[in-house]
Amino acid sequence: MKSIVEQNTLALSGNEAVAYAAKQSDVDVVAAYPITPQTIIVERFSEYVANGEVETAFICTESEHSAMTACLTAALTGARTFTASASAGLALMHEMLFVTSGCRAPVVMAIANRALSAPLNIHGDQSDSMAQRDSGWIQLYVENAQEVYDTIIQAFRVAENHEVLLPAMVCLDGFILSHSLENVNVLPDDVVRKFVGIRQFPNVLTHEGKMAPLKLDPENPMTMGPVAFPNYYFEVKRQQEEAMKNALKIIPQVHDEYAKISGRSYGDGLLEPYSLEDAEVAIVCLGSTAGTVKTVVDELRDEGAKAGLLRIRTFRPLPVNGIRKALEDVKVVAVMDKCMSFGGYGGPVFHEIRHILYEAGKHPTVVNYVYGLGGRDTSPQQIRKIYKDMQKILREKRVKNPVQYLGLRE
Amino acid sequence: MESEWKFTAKDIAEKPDLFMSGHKACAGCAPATVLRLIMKATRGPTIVTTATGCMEVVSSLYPQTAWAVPWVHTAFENAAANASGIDAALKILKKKGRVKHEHVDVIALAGDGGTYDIGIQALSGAVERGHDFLFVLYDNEAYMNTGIQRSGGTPVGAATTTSPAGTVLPGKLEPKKPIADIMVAHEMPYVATASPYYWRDLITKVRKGLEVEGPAFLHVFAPCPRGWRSDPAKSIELSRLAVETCIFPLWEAVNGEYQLSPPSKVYALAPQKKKPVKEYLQMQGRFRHLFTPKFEKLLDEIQRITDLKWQKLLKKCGMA
Amino acid sequence: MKPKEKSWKEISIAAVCWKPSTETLTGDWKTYMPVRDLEKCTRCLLCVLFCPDGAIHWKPEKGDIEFDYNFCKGCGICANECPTKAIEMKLV
Amino acid sequence: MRLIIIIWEALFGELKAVENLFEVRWHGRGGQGAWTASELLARAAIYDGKHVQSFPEFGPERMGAPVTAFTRISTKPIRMHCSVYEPDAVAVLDATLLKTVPVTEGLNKKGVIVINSKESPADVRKMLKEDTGRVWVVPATEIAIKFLGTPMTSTAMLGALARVTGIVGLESIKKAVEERFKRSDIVDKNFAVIKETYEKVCSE
Repeated sequence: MKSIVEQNTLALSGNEAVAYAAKQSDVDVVAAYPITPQTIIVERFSEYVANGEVETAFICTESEHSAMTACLTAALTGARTFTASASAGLALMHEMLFVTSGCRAPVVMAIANRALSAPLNIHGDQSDSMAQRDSGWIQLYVENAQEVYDTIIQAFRVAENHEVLLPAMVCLDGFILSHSLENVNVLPDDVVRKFVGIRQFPNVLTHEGKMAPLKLDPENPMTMGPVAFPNYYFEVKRQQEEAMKNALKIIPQVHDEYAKISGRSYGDGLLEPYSLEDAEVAIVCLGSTAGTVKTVVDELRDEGAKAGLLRIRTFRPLPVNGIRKALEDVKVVAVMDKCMSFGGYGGPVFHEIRHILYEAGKHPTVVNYVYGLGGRDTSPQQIRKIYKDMQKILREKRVKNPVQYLGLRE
Repeated sequence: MESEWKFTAKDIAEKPDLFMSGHKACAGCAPATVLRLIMKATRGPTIVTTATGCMEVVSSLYPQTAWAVPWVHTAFENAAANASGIDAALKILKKKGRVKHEHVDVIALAGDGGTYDIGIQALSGAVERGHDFLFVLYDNEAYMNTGIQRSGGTPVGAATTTSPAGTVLPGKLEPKKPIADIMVAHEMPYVATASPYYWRDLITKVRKGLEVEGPAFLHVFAPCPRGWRSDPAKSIELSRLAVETCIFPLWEAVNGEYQLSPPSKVYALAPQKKKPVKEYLQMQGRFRHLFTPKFEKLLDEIQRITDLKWQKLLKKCGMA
Repeated sequence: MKPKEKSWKEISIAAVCWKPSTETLTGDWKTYMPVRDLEKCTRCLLCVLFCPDGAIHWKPEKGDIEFDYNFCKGCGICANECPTKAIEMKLV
Repeated sequence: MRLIIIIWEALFGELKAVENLFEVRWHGRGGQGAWTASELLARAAIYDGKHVQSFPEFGPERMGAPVTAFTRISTKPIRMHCSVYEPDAVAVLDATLLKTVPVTEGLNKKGVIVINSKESPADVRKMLKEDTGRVWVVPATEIAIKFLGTPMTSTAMLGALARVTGIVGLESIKKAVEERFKRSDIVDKNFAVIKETYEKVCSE
């Protein structure tokens, strides 16, 4: 797919790519708090502010709890808001994450995935964002610095779409992507500015009996964030779930519109199949490890093995039909989880994949590998081992141990 | 309750290091010296809790620890909350005869980020609840552990990585939050400020804080060569110059009554001895942009603010 | 040559640290080291108090101090604060 | 299982991705510029139209503590997101690391190792724990102090490595240095260092 605009190539780390995209997206308010490994995002953005390159109110709050609070209230006041966090910081926001999605505030947040304490660990795994998968936030996981740049820009359009109006998390693996310099082709400022546009507000019926734009505005007073008794709370939540369903439609639309301009696409925006058409054995995973898997899949294909990959780009809302269709003819699937679900049976992505395939007529044998916790590196040899295990299951038609730990000293 | 223990250099040097060698702090780290001196001022069984930050990370890099006393870290914003839990547990267990020590001192340690900003909520709560603990703020004036981002303790005009000196903005615009005065406003029994160069004054104040029944707050100035872009050998000298320029005056407030400490009383009695702030600022790269034509006027502004605050302090100490 | 790291079954519960920091000889971080001129030194012990790494020990039985180069990081605070300029920082 | 892998690699050469990929590992101490060198090499390779990756080994680095950084350069897009296990070249910014850090670990047999040292290549080879790859030495600290007045050896080692590996040209390095350091006086001094180590680096 050819790009229709002039783009130049920059050498940017994942963090810098996020900050660059945010700079071009005409953000009104950034309220953030430093936490490794996202700090370069807020540092770079503060330089844009100090050098007058953006028109953004930059609030260095005294905690993430207050960072999310400030972003929420700024969004409800009509501002386009952006922030970034990770691990313990995201956990500290937990209470406010539910409030933000509950208030339908389209805050966009970059998460540099990092392990949760204890013990303290500053390296990358997905335990932090997985722990927030039910918070009502859209969750997009990227494979490299180029994709995080493209996805931050798309996230504003998805979050602010009137049929969605939900906050969105764009997750990039801590250090592996956030601190790793890669080639990033960037669009011109005016093209991005035009793409994200100015925030529009749907009309809502206010207590004054009139329809008015959904925002805190003395012109049209309205009450936001009220207490809801049992007679109405359930309805509000079901309405919020409808927005998530709409996002399944809106994310591909925004993705395709962006692809026409940039020349870059990532599957249909929800899922990216790779060498999956006739694959007998396939890995399902999210984030940067998918790049290493693609490298190994190419080698296995050269050696005649029918190996493939399904990369999940949108984890919330979960593209159920897309996943069923993509894995229909695969014989054995290994789901990779960079997160432990303590006391559960395998990791969170494993739970989702297995149960949505439960009633699908034809479906593969599904096993699980928990891997990479606390930033432990995952090498091509370890990926090869997973495919070797799957081929053994295919031959022997039995699974000795469906949930395994990859790269752990047993 | 003036303690009879006179603190000679030999007494202090002879006491074992409860904050041990082998910690991973940078060369020339004044917070590390501050922690060593504080741990030399302990008077008996002591439990220490630390907020996330440099001194926590460098001293507890699993599986190693630099703490010779019982020590715990749980998160960033709750050092004072940790201390509250420990203090309450000690009291109830003692009541039930399950803790043999007659008394256990509890010390909570946090950096400026963990005290001025994210930790003030827990600190204010713990003080208001009257827990018996000493809260020590080691103040290196920015979030050094995560890479020198600005905090509420960062002084005016200082460049950090989130309040950089740009072509438009000259580093941090807002003044340093008067955290010690805020704690005095809590009407707590003991609040003091200290600096590692004046080691005897520092150790005396730690001892007074421990002997107080109830909460005590000690604000210790702790230069950081990495974050201040200063020569590692000059960290202690900077902590002296900060007092000599009255940028960081030493005082204590017993039950709200302010009193200048000897090292600062010199400049109240003989104002001509006060050194210009320029002498202190020029040694630090974080203020380098203030010595360029574009931002030079901010130097005089810093001198003006420093003199103004010094006069206000003298009034509070009844010496104006 | 690195000691075999414990597997998850052998480590203590709740990540309680099981080694003192003194096992790491931070001394090899330094490019400069303090050298003392015995005549000038008055044993005032300021260097002992100010050293961030506790790398200068007071030996009462010998009535003198001792530099511990296993832990000294070569920051130069002792040399800078010494009242009689008895300590000089030299390249390692 | 181990045996199978050894035989496999003996027959087909170690598991190196098929596209022409060149991997470098940099060793230094916190504050010496190991990551800066890794980044400059990557930025230069982009000017040569290559695909790159540059990343440090992430940890709470403190001034003086040992650190490592990595650069990948390839003719094809690099999709791997994992550490470098078998570098083609290793650069050591501080020879005191040879005592404690296994700098030649994983260095492939045809690889090269460039060490900042005044000693001869033969004497330096004695200090290496494993004797693999071809040893090059360059007095980077002296050269850095001569031109920059500080023992910052990132650009010095970049010049030596560029010469030894031929992986990137001096012209592209100059553009990368300009992009990174911006101020012309700093750029000129650093490029003088690069040209000096480019000549002075020598092997057995």
